[in-house]
Amino acid sequence: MRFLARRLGFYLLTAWAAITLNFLIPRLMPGDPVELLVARMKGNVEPEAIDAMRRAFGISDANLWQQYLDYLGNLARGELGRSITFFPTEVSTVIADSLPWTVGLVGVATLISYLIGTSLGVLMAWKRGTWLDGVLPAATFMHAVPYFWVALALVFVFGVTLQWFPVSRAYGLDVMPGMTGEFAASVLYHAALPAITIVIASMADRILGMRNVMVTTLGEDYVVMAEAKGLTSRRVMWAYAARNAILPNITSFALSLGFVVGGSVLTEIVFSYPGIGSMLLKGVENEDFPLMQGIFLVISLAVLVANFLADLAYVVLDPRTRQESE
Amino acid sequence: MNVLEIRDLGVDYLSQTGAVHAVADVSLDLRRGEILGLAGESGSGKSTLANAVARLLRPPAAITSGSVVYHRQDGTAVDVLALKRDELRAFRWKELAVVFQSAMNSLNPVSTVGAQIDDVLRIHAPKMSRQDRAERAVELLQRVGISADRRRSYPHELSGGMRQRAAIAIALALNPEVIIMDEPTTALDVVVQRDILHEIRALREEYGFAVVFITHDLSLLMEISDRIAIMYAGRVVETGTAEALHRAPRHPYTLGLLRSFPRLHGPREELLGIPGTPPDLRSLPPGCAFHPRCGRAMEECSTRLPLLTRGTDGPDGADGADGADGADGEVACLLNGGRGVEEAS
Amino acid sequence: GCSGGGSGGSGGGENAPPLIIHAVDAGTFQEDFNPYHLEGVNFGTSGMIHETLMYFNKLKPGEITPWLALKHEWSDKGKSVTFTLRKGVKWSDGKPFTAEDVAFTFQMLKDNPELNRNALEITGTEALAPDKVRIDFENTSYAKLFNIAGNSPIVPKHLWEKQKDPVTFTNPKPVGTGPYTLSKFSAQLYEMVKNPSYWQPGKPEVPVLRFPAYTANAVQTALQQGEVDWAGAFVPDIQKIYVQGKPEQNKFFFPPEGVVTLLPNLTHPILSKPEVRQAISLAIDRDKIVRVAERGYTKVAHPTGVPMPGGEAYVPPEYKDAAFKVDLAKAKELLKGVDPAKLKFTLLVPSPFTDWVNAAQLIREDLAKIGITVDTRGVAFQDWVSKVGKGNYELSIRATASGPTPYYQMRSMLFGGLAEPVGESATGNYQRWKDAETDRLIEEYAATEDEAEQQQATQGLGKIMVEKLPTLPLFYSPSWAQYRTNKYVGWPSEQDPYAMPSPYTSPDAAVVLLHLKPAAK
Amino acid sequence: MIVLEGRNLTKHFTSARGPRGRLGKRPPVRAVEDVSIALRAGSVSALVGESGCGKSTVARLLAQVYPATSGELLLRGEPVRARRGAAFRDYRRQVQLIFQDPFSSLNPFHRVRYHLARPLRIHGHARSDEQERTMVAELLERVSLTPVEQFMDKLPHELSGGQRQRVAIARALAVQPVALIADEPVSMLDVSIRLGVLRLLEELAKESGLALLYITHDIASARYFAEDITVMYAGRLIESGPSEALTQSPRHPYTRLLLESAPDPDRVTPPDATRHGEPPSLIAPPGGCRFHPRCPVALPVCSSEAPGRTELGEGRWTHCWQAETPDPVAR
Amino acid sequence: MKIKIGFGILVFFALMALAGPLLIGADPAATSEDGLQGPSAEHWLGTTQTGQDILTQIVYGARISMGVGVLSAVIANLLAILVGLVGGYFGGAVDEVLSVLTNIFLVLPALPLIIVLAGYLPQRGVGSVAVVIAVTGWAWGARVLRAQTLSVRRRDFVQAARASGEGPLRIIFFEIMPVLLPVIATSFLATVVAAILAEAGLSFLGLADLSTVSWGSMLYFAQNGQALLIGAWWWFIPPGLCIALIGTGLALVNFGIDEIANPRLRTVKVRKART
Ligand SMILES: Nc1ncnc2c1ncn2[C@@H]1O[C@H](COP(=O)(O)OP(=O)(O)OP(=O)(O)O)[C@@H](O)[C@H]1O
Ligand SMILES: Nc1ncnc2c1ncn2[C@@H]1O[C@H](COP(=O)(O)OP(=O)(O)OP(=O)(O)O)[C@@H](O)[C@H]1O
Ligand SMILES: [Mg+2]
Ligand SMILES: [Mg+2]
Repeated sequence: MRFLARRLGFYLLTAWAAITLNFLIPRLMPGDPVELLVARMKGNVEPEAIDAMRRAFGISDANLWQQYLDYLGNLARGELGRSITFFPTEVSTVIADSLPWTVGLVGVATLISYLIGTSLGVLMAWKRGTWLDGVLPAATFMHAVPYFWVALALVFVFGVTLQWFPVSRAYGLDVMPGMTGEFAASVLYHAALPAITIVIASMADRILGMRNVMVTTLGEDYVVMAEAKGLTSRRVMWAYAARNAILPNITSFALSLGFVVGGSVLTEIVFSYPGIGSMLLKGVENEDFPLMQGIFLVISLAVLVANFLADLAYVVLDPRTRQESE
Repeated sequence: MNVLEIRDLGVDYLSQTGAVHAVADVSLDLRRGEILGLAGESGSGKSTLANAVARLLRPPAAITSGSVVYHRQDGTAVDVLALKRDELRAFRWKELAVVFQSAMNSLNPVSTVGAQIDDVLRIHAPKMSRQDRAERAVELLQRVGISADRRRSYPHELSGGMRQRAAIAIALALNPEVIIMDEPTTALDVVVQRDILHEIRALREEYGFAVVFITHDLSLLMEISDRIAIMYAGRVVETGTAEALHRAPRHPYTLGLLRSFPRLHGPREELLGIPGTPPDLRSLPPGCAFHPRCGRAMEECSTRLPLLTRGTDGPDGADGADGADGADGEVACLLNGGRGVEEAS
Repeated sequence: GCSGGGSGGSGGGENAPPLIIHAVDAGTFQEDFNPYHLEGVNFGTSGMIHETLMYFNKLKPGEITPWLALKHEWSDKGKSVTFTLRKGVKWSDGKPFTAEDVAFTFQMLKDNPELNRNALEITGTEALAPDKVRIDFENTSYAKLFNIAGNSPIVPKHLWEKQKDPVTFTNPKPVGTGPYTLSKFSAQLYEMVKNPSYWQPGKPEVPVLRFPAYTANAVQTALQQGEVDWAGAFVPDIQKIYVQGKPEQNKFFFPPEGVVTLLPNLTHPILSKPEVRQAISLAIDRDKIVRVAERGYTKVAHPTGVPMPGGEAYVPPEYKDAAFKVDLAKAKELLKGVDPAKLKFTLLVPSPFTDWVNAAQLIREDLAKIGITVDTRGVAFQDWVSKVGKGNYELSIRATASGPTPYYQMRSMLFGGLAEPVGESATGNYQRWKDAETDRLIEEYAATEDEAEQQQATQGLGKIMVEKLPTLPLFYSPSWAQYRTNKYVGWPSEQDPYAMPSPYTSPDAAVVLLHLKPAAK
Repeated sequence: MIVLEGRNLTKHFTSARGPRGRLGKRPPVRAVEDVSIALRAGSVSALVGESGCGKSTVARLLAQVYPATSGELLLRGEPVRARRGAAFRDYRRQVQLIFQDPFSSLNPFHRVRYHLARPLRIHGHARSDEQERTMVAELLERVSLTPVEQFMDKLPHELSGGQRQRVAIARALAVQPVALIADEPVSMLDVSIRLGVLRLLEELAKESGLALLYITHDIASARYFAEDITVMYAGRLIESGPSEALTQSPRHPYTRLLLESAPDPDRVTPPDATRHGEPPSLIAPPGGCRFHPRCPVALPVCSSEAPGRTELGEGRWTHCWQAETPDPVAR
Repeated sequence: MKIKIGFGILVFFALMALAGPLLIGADPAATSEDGLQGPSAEHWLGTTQTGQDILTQIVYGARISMGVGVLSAVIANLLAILVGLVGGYFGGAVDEVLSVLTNIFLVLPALPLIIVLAGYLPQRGVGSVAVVIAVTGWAWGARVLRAQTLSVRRRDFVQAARASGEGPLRIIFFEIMPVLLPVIATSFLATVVAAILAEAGLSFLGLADLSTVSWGSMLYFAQNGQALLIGAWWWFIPPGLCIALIGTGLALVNFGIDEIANPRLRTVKVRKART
């Protein structure tokens, strides 16, 4: 528990750092979202209207400290401001609309990738010297492939050439969102390729990480002992070796979530998935800093929460942490 | 009489720079109910031998020759090296159990001691009820001096001595005929070590299993074992009863080892030690591997590989082996009238 | 918030198929139908739902169609305008459309400068009669007629006056006078159905419009797979991806909409020399740029910069047939007097605009031939906006928006009043052209209602463009429109440019929809 | 002559990672409590005790690897206070430490020459390359690593354990100390090569007049190599005396237990078979005499009050309430 | 074996990046009128829509992509070494602060942060992109190095060096750092991969300098030019493949290093144990 309290403290500190960073970055950087907007709206806006708009977007000239306090205050009330791109939609609304898609897609895909990757890693370590070693070079290769390239390749093969899967959007044009089976089926069908992308691109890390730890674990005395005890291979492999090997992998998995989220941003963009990644890019392109800040904050907090969950899992899985701290 | 017979066992570690002959032509008998001590310097192949017998070798280790035969109580002989997977699983722990050097490392850190005993019972005695298994676990732990409530403790919550005891309790779970103990007390204090040695002896009296006790501490072996085998560079160079070895070591290496230990009691003896360093197993000196360090080496020693035989003389010639004790022992040394073979290469 | 109701609330269009439209790239839609919002607003809000007082056809400068207003009349030297409204028009909720609504709309713009994107200097509004409304301005506003009548959608007073803050009002259940009403909305798709009580009887003939959300990428696939009927997308290889060997069915029309020019920073000592600009202009092979960088989708600009065809009346007669020609020899000749060491410029382009990046590359190659070293630098869009706005650049490429007449474009390109000092953000005239003659012509145009006089002034500006090269026109920015004729016919075309064909221009898109007829089976 | 002396040395570690106590403060590890020890020139003293009883901590306190919580150090009778600067460097020059594990006490990346040359340079014994070379050669010769040329350019992994320990010793000697603390210098070595290293240390003490502290858990080897032995238990000293006398007639029950427990085939009577329990925790050490929970002859007073030092004559002393009784309870 | 293949790949790409442009000599951005040609004798890897030669672009792109990768890995690892070794060695308050900082950067999602940062970058040159990537990418290395330093610091040879009077800086850089070289190498190689991927991602999003040819910007243009839809596989396959291959090469070398440091990881051929 002490361990968790300590971690919680750390996460709070990190969250504060993320929030502050979030506040500072757009203010330390040059650029003016309104000018951009006008530039993009070629001719639809008279330049004379800029000032009024600036006011509407809540761009303030107050001193930095005051702005920071206001920002924290708003945040405490859950207000993230209004998006500039989607003015006057609240950033929180934009996020609320897009987050479920990302959480669903990335969450499920990551879970799948973690399960498959970990199992494969365990198996590969266990069956060293067999044909399974052949997966290794493939995994090495996949480990270094950019997410978006995988996405592009999948689109090319399964979307454009074979036309098995839809290559964009989150559900079909002919269904309306609702709690219907039709809608659910459409969502799953549309999520197939992006999910496969994330699974493929992030699985290699899990395989390699798990394999390495597992190989080391397999050399430990307690595994040899378990084998000597005449336990079944399955039991030795999972209850003794994998169970221990997973521990160091939990933390690295949690930390790698940041990368997965990053990668899925790219994936979402390729697949026009209406998730948080597409929104982030939109925000960046438009220098829509309320939106960017909001999204970055949400992503950071999500990763923090995931890390905290991983810590929890660690505590549950590793009796040693329950007593001593770290 | 013999519960385990090892014949001409050879084990190599294969590597790119050539095979390491970690165990070469080892023949040993383990008698029912005895404690056989196995001593030798670090790297002499003790653990490798033990693991080979328990079929625990992993690549790159490979058994290159020999056989290991286990005799059941009912007289049937089992070729250990030829056991199939299922047979092997049954053989392990029911017939032969292992206790490793460091109990911290040989207990699964994420499950309780009780669960680790339970694990064995569940696999090997599937008919036992959960209740019975729990009772048995408590009984075993109490037998080695751990209170019943420690059943729910994780290994890290136990002290070193308790862990070692727990490991022994696990080994006892199925009343095996043979327990191999690979340096079970090296990591412990002398006082705790002493306690555990007592425990082992007492348990042996009670259950009647045979023990292969591996350590590099010869004086410890002399106290606990019935018979002792000394290994050097992958070969057994001398065997004999503890007493005979203590009184009249016949191989110069055994003598050297004995004379390397300072004694606590009695007069201060001069310590001899052994000059030089242990050989590289990849390129052993020809002939007797010990000859470069042997003060009494002869010409022949560098060309002829001595075989393990019942020798007649101790290295000092004068001491001689007397009667029954000596007759029981074997030595691989040309000085002892031992026969040798001409080195092939 | 979608108002259920199947596939067409009031089955006016019988069995005619829905039209799938892609107007702007969007991953998702926000539920925003406030026509005065900039980007957040969903396309179709103005035009299909909320209509303007008049319709200005940009492809035929000067062609103005009465819409909600039948006519207008200036008074007080252009500081006041009175509209006579069409009678019998109804809001889609059944309430009649009156002068009160128009007055309310403009009053709202006056009260909420945040919504007043046309920067109309409104001083007051008055509904003179149920069909007559007057709007007063602070200054002469002849030149703003387009903004007033052609670009300010009218909203219903009876609903909007209940809103506390029209600035953040998202108008989720829009009620307009237009040919369509919103029937369904979800983050990925919204649908409009025919307004049964529309004031143009029998119209529209397209019963249902669907707007799926496509990103720039997704729309390409959609086009290739025939998912959309009408799109305004840049397609890199239109023959392969879209036309697919069926030019009679899969049509496209990319009329000019504004002009892309090479901006020389006139505060730069070398670039301020007319002969240098002349030489640069002579060296650039615009045909090749159009062919390679622009994939032949557009045309080389007329030297005046006036969009052609269509803008003939605004071009000085003597330059009617002028065209850019490459003449390296003459270019070199012109550069004789300039220190060759100083002929080194960086050319700033926004790197996401890949066609411009390619064009910059070609310009670099061309200018190298006459001894001018150009370093092309691709920068972030924001960075480019800020640098060009503040005049911190040497050469750059930028598009100038078009308006209902070439004057709007000329003013934005050349008006001295827009030339801020270097370091301050300008909103036009980025090259910082300062010329009394130019400013006089622009003011002349703004001070008159007379079309002929206006054309005269614009011709003067065209002359300056050709002779003094304040900025170097390259090619027209194309307006993108792909449409299929398998479901509906009657689209605008080069032969019949009755409206901008792109689905993203409003209210033109509504005009197009009103022209469509089901294709013969 | 007493060269180095520690008086009432105490070391409490407040570990950064240990569990917290009730008030959120981490309890200290009382690794060493009130230890006084003196090293004489030209003689070998031994410090003996179980694993974890604080031997290494004493060694490190003496070598000033970390500061003592309380107590003082005297070098040639002068109190030592400096913790940095020239004076501290000077202390380092006088007192050197040899580590238990020859496999980890040499940096695998540096050659033998580097290991020996660095201390020479740091302490200014060698000022030119030439000088450095000859001094390194001399050192190697002193620890019998010959031919010198061959060993000079070897990397640690090319050496056997005994050779590495010799290099470590040579490195300590390079500093030219007056006191040398050897922290279990042979426990990681094979039995057969231990002797060589121990003999070397013995010789150095005898010949160069070094004061040597030999730390070990093997009381038998202390009997052979040290002139006097001090026994330590759970952070405290419990008995000290000339090695022969101490091992043959121990006075403290713990020393006796230790001697009994050490394996010895020559033993005449087998040791008794009672369990002795586990060594105590140093975070919450038993009150009074720290040995009382395991002591076969404990008195009630043992659990409440720590026994003081009882001088037994002939340089022997012990901390035990029953020190006066020669053999507390005859068994 | 692995390490050899890995090195082979790396050397190949390094040569390509260093010598390739000299051999080819053409301008990678040069356009021509034969756009979208498939691979042919004239254009080995075909051309882009604007007729740029893809092989030339790949060769020049290697410079930028690998340059950014290496540059940001260098910066990131310098940071990591500084923070990790100093924190790990000195411990105490310095370490607390540094490790909290490290952990913060570790859990903040890097790519979104890079995207946000790059979105604001005024200059999107190679250097600034590399810096942004480095700033967000050093933490992992620092953490690993700190953990290693903590354990190496307790190793006897460090204590011995201290006991013989070495100063802290010399201990950090002469005693500890050499021992950590395999770890540093591993972390360096891993950061190179991460940086190349990050640069590609940024370019692909159009957030890097697109007027310089890098593999990422090639992919950006390929994507923008809908290479997929028009079946121009020769346009988008090679850059992605190059990135993946370099990554594979680096990963293989890394495995090699790992295997040297930890022999257990070696793959072994199982031989039939006994005849
Ligand atoms: N995996 C391996 N690969 C190569 N050689 C090995 C391997 N494991 C052990 N060896 C070698 O085999 C020989 C015998 O090793 P073994 O572990 O049996 O010795 P030991 O007598 O048990 O030593 P110790 O007393 O140190 O435990 C040693 O020389 C060792 O170097
Ligand atoms: N840096 C430290 N921080 C916290 N506790 C420590 C530290 N160093 C040693 N200790 C604790 O102090 C006690 C004494 O340790 P020390 O290393 O001195 O024992 P030792 O007698 O040398 O043991 P060994 O025979 O195992 O070397 C142990 O309980 C140990 O856990
Ligand atoms: Mg062993
Ligand atoms: Mg110690």
